[in-house]
Amino acid sequence: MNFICNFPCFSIVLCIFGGIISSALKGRAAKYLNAFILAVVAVMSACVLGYTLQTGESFTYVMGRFPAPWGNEIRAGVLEGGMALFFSLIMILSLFAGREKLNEEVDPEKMNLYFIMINLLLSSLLALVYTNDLFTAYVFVEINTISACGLIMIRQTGRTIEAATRYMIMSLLGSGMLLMGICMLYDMTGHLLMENIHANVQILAESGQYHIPLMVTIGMICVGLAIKSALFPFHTWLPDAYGYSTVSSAAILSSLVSKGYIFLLLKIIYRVVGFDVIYGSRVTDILFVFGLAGMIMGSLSAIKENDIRRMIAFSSVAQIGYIYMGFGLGTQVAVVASVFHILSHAATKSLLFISASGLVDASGGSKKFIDLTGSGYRNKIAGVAFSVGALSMVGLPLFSGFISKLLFAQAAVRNSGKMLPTLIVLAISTILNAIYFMKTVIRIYTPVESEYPVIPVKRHKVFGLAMVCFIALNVFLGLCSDLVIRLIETGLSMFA
Amino acid sequence: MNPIFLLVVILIPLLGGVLIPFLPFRSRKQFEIYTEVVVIMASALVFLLMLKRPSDPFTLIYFTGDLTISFRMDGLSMVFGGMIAFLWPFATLYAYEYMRHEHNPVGPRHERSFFCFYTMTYGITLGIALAANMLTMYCFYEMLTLITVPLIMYTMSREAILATRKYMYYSLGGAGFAFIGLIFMIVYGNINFQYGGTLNPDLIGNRKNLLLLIYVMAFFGFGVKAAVCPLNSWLPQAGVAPTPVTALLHAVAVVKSGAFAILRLTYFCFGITFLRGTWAQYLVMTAAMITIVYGCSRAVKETHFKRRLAYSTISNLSYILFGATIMTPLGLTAALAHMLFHGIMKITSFFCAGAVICQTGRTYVTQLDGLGKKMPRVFGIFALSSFALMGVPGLCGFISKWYLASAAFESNQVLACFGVGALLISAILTAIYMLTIVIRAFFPKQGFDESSLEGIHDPGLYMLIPLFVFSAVIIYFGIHSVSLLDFLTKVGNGLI
Amino acid sequence: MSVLLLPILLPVLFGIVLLICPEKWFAKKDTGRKKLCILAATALVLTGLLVVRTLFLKDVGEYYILFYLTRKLPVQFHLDGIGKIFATVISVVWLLAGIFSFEYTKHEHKEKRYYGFYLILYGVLNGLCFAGNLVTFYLFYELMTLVSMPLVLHEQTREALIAGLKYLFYSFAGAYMVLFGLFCLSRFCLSNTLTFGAGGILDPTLVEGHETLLLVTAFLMILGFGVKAGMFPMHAWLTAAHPIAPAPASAVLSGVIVKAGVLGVIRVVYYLFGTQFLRGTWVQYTWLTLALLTVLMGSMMAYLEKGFKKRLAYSTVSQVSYILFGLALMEPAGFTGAVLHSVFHAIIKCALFLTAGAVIYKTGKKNVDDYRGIGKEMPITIWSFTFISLALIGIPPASGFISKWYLAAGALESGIRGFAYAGPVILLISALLTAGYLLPITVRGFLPGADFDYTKLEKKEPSALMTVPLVILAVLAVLLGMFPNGLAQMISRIAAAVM
Amino acid sequence: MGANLLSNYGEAVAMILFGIGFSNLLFQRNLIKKIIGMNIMDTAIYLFLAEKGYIAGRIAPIIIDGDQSVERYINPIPSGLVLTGIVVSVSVTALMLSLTIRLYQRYHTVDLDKISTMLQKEGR
Repeated sequence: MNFICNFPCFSIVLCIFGGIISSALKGRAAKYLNAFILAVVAVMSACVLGYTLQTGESFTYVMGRFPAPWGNEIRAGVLEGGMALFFSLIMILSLFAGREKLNEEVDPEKMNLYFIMINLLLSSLLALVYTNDLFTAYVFVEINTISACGLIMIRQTGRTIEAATRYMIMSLLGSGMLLMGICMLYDMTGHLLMENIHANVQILAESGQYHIPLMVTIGMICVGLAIKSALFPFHTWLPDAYGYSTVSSAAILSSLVSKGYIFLLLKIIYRVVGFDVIYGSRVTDILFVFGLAGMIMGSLSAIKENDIRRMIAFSSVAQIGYIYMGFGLGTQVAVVASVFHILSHAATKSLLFISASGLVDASGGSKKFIDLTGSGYRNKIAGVAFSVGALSMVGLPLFSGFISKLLFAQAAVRNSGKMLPTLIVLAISTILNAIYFMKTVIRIYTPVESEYPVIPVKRHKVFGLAMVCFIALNVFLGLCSDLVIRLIETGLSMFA
Repeated sequence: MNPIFLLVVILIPLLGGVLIPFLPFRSRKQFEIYTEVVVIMASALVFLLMLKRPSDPFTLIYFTGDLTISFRMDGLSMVFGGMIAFLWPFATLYAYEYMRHEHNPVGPRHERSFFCFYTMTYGITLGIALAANMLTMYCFYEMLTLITVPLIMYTMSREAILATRKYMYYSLGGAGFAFIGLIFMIVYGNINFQYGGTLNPDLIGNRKNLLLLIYVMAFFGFGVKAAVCPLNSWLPQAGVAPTPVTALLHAVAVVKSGAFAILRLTYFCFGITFLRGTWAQYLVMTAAMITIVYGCSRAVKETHFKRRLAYSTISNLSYILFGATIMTPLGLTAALAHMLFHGIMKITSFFCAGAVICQTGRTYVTQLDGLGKKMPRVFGIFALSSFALMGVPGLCGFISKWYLASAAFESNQVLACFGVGALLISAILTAIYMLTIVIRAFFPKQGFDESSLEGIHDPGLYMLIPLFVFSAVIIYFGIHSVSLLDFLTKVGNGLI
Repeated sequence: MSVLLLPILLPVLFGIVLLICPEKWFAKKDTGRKKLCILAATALVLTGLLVVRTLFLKDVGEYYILFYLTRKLPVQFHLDGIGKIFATVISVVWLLAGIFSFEYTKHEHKEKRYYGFYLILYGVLNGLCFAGNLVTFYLFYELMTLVSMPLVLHEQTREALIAGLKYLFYSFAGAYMVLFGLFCLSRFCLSNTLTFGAGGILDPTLVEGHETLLLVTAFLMILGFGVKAGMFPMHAWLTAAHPIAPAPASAVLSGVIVKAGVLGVIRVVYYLFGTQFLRGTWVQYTWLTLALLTVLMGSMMAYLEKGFKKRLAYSTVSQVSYILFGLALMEPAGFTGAVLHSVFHAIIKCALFLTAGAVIYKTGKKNVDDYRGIGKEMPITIWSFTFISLALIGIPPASGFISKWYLAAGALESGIRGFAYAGPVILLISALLTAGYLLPITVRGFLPGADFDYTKLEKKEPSALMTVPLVILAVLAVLLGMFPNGLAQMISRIAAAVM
Repeated sequence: MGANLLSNYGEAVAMILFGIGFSNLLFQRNLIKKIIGMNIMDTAIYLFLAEKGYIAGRIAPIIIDGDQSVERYINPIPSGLVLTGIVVSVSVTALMLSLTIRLYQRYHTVDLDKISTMLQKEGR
């Protein structure tokens, strides 16, 4: 038993304790503690990734001394390690970039609360990534929800509280369905550990008994997670939640939280119900249709939007539509595409949110387009970053967005049944993306005759550094996609 | 030569352009010299490469799987690249004098950035010319769209920005559909250009009609840049750009790269054996014919000088497409010939228009009375170019028309014969809209007072030198095109 | 080579020199004009001599290739009977009209431009006559249109400009119809250089199966050249463009430029398609119908028209369609008649327009009804006019008679049902109409009537520069009618060769 | 079918309750009612679990006088799940209530739609 095998558990526990400790700390201390924890977690995840790559197979870690099928397990493979590393990196960068902004928006004595939330969020994300036990997953889903709610309402304005409430309600609906689904699975299989459930589900599927309950269960779980990750018809809470919370929160929420649920869904598809069973049922077609709808509707409402942050939020509705569309296509290739899109969207969306906030600050804090005119000149780095993010979203070559578009399209072509709708919708949504993102880019680079009262952008260094890192990440995903994709494939192969 | 030079020749203008805003130029002179040197270096290298062609491609990046960014120089690239390389230095020279007169909203650095993008566009266009596979071409195609955006909205006037948006939406949307074609090539064949097409027959099976549909999609997708009906309304609107842009980009580089892409698509990806005689061919050919007539008739109605030329560009581009859609080797030859010759003729006439604008500030045809006496050289050359456009024998326009027509008759298709009819109708319309200008300029109405034209005279050498050179070329190729056409015939038969 | 190139290049050169040399050289009141006229005159005379020289060369078999447009398309020249005839006529007319205009353009503006284009046009027309293949012909045809345009709109009044544009666009429409044929034929000919060959150069094996396409092409080409020849339905430009130009210009336009169309038709029908391909097809019948229609319509319109020059223009429309009719018959006699008539008509119509020019120049009267007693004022002019009109009407022994005789004979020989008889009848009618619209001028000119007071008549005879060309032309018109044999035989030899 | 229902009336009731709670949470405009709905939903799930875990004629899984034979006790895992679930739901309820209180303090209503309209008027 290699020592590294303890890392997943360590990282989770570390985060939780970090949260507990920072409740006793002052804001700054909590901040540094959090930074430290994040760094450690990143290193640990990197180690896990390296280890699994090296051994070439995943490992399970038994909590306590109870072996399966009773005990509670943690399981780590290439994909888990990679995800954990990626999540922690994004989180570091977002916090780093949003730091100064945070000091403005959150009053100092509440600062440590913020970091409690961050720590808990990270822990729950890690747990969602690593856990091998459905009920644990449920528990951490709830923790995730709660901490996310905290992140949203940390600014204490009416908007944010209202947004938080809506968010809570929607996600409670989701988690209720999820819990029900889990219980029914337990009912049918008598297990909570993924492998065992998987085995039993296979037996059930072959014997054909409990067919309807099985379908209902799958449906409940899928829909539940879809609600929590803001798939199109259930996205109503999203724009407010992302649009009005502090910038780091928005970045983290949009790029990580929903992704955690999606990753859980992925695990359920592969490791609990089983790929063939789930695609044998037509449940995924629902996801497919909703995904397509989301791609269009999200973009349309983004076009109508007049507030840059809300616009970006709506665009992430569309992007989540992409991911579910990939799941719905129901081929290995498509799932790979989806996973890649999880990464690229996470990188791009946080970049967009943060650069947008930079532009907003350069325009006297107004988020309306009309005031953003020419802000690209006033805050150069933010302007460049935003343009990069926008281009990546539009799917321009050499950026990450292009690769995921490519993969999606290839997957679509290989699936003859759903090919044409997918391709058409891809093309259309490309145009729509182009419309609203390019409109914004042109807007921010349009010089204004009346010299704008420019606010001195003080947080330039930190901000710029973070931006550069994000851009680098984006371009890396765009250029070295081959490596990433091979990682994903190996990870998925470890799943099955 | 070493294949690496294929990359170098693209990088020279790109990097040279990027540096322009950062280099400390003491005087305008230095800056002009620098730019000119960069451009000429690139052109010289292109011609060198054409003389000593590197046989094997150069691969820059590996995307996923077998998708690469790689460059190769084959016959088609030689034609397109050669044309670009010949025109660009002169256009730059012209731009120096023109941009002095152009209204400059932001400041001296703005003009620098104009030349920065102008030079970078050169590199991008070369990239399109030298692309060895469809993915590479697609990437540079997208980049071309973006890099030209700042050029179009140089004046930053409201209409300029509107035009830019339109241009961007159209192009990116078109690229979205071209993208579908790309995907299909990836799946149903391979993307490396190869004369005669790369579709894999045993993959096609019963999907023939589907693939034809995709071809049509991709045709119109690329056709957006080639301004094929009904996707061409962006081109006249983009005429608000400074004339060097309208002349070089919207008469040669950008629009021709659209046509070039269609040639690649038709002859090097899907392959004429697959397409000939199918409904797809008839569809696209009809579209081309409609555009030919449509563009001319709009040009006759238009009274804005540059916009009229833009409409004529629309119809002439469809001459090229018509040649392409005949789908015989001779057709390709004819298309290439017209690509070259129209490039020269149209840039000449645009430069004349630009000279008029920057000497007199007159933009409408109705304002040109009697200018022929004041600017004899400019209008003499303009008359020459319009005769060439009409296809008077002894000037180069006739040659390409001749080849187009003979290709049409060779192909034994009734539709093609009607196409010849379309060519002639557009020729008479061309006569109408060009000669009315010439007559106005040289034969003003009786009792027209010369005094209103006091102080108007021919522009300086920067503008005249390109004009003289181009008109010399027009005449030369009009009376001695044999060797060139032999080369083009070789290219058309895929021998080079 | 030089034999053919010189008559083309020399005047073009002179013309260009005239155009580009600055105004002030000729600015001085009268010496400037003198210089100009002398320059032009020398050019005209020299070229005339060069052309006449070609007359004494025997038809050269081989073709002079100047350069290749494409590998298949040479620009080439050659010398044959038709070319000689037309070239000679053109030179004569051009010289005389030129001399006339030295006087006429005194009160015109921009003389330099006028003479420049006048000379260039001359060169281009020579090129047209010596063109060795269709491409070359087309090249010069387009050039002719472009170069003659400034002459049409020389006045630069509003209607002049409009007429010029009309002329331009009609001609280009025609030219592009021809171009279609050019494109199409290059595929079906023996040597696809489109070199003119007596009796047609279609390759029967290639033609096999594409007859319809080729017939359509032939029709288009005839129609296309017919535009220049003012054939119905594309004649509208002619009556607008010819009267508006300065008289000498309209003289050459109406006398010669229209003949370029005729020459084109001859080349197409007799040297490319060949008569045996076209004879008896719908193309021939449609063509005949159109020609006859035009003959009738033209002369009627002329009869109704009051403006002098405009009336002459209409008469041109009808007269040129005589020629087209003769060509459409595709009979040796018809051919002979046609070519003869085009020679005569060139001279006659030129003379008529010059008369008109003279009259307008002196009296300023444009309307026929004002010409009472004009014969008393300018006897020489009107006398020559009278003779010429007789020639045009076709009163023996004047020239018109000969050609019409041949035409009628050709029509009867051809034996095409309907046209064989309809043709001559219509010719006769239109001859009567011709008399109807020309002779009254003379009659009223000399016999103004009883109530006319002769007191306010004064001598308005124009100077020798004007009268001499007129007289020469008149004499020619009559003499050629008396001794037509040499010419007739020459033409019938050609006719035998091409059929 | 009917027999099934009778034999599993516990599950049936749980499902019905779940539906009630779910629809309440979804459709009620009053926040308090929403919270109640949520609790009903959770309770339904606990009922379901308990029903699954209970085996007739056995006692709670607390070892009495050292008898460790499996046959004597009911399945302990569902009970554990129920406990965990209760904890979670309690915390969530607390959070929701606190949010409700805050909103009420600001806007003096617990109707979410009214609050949204007020926010629109505020325009922030």
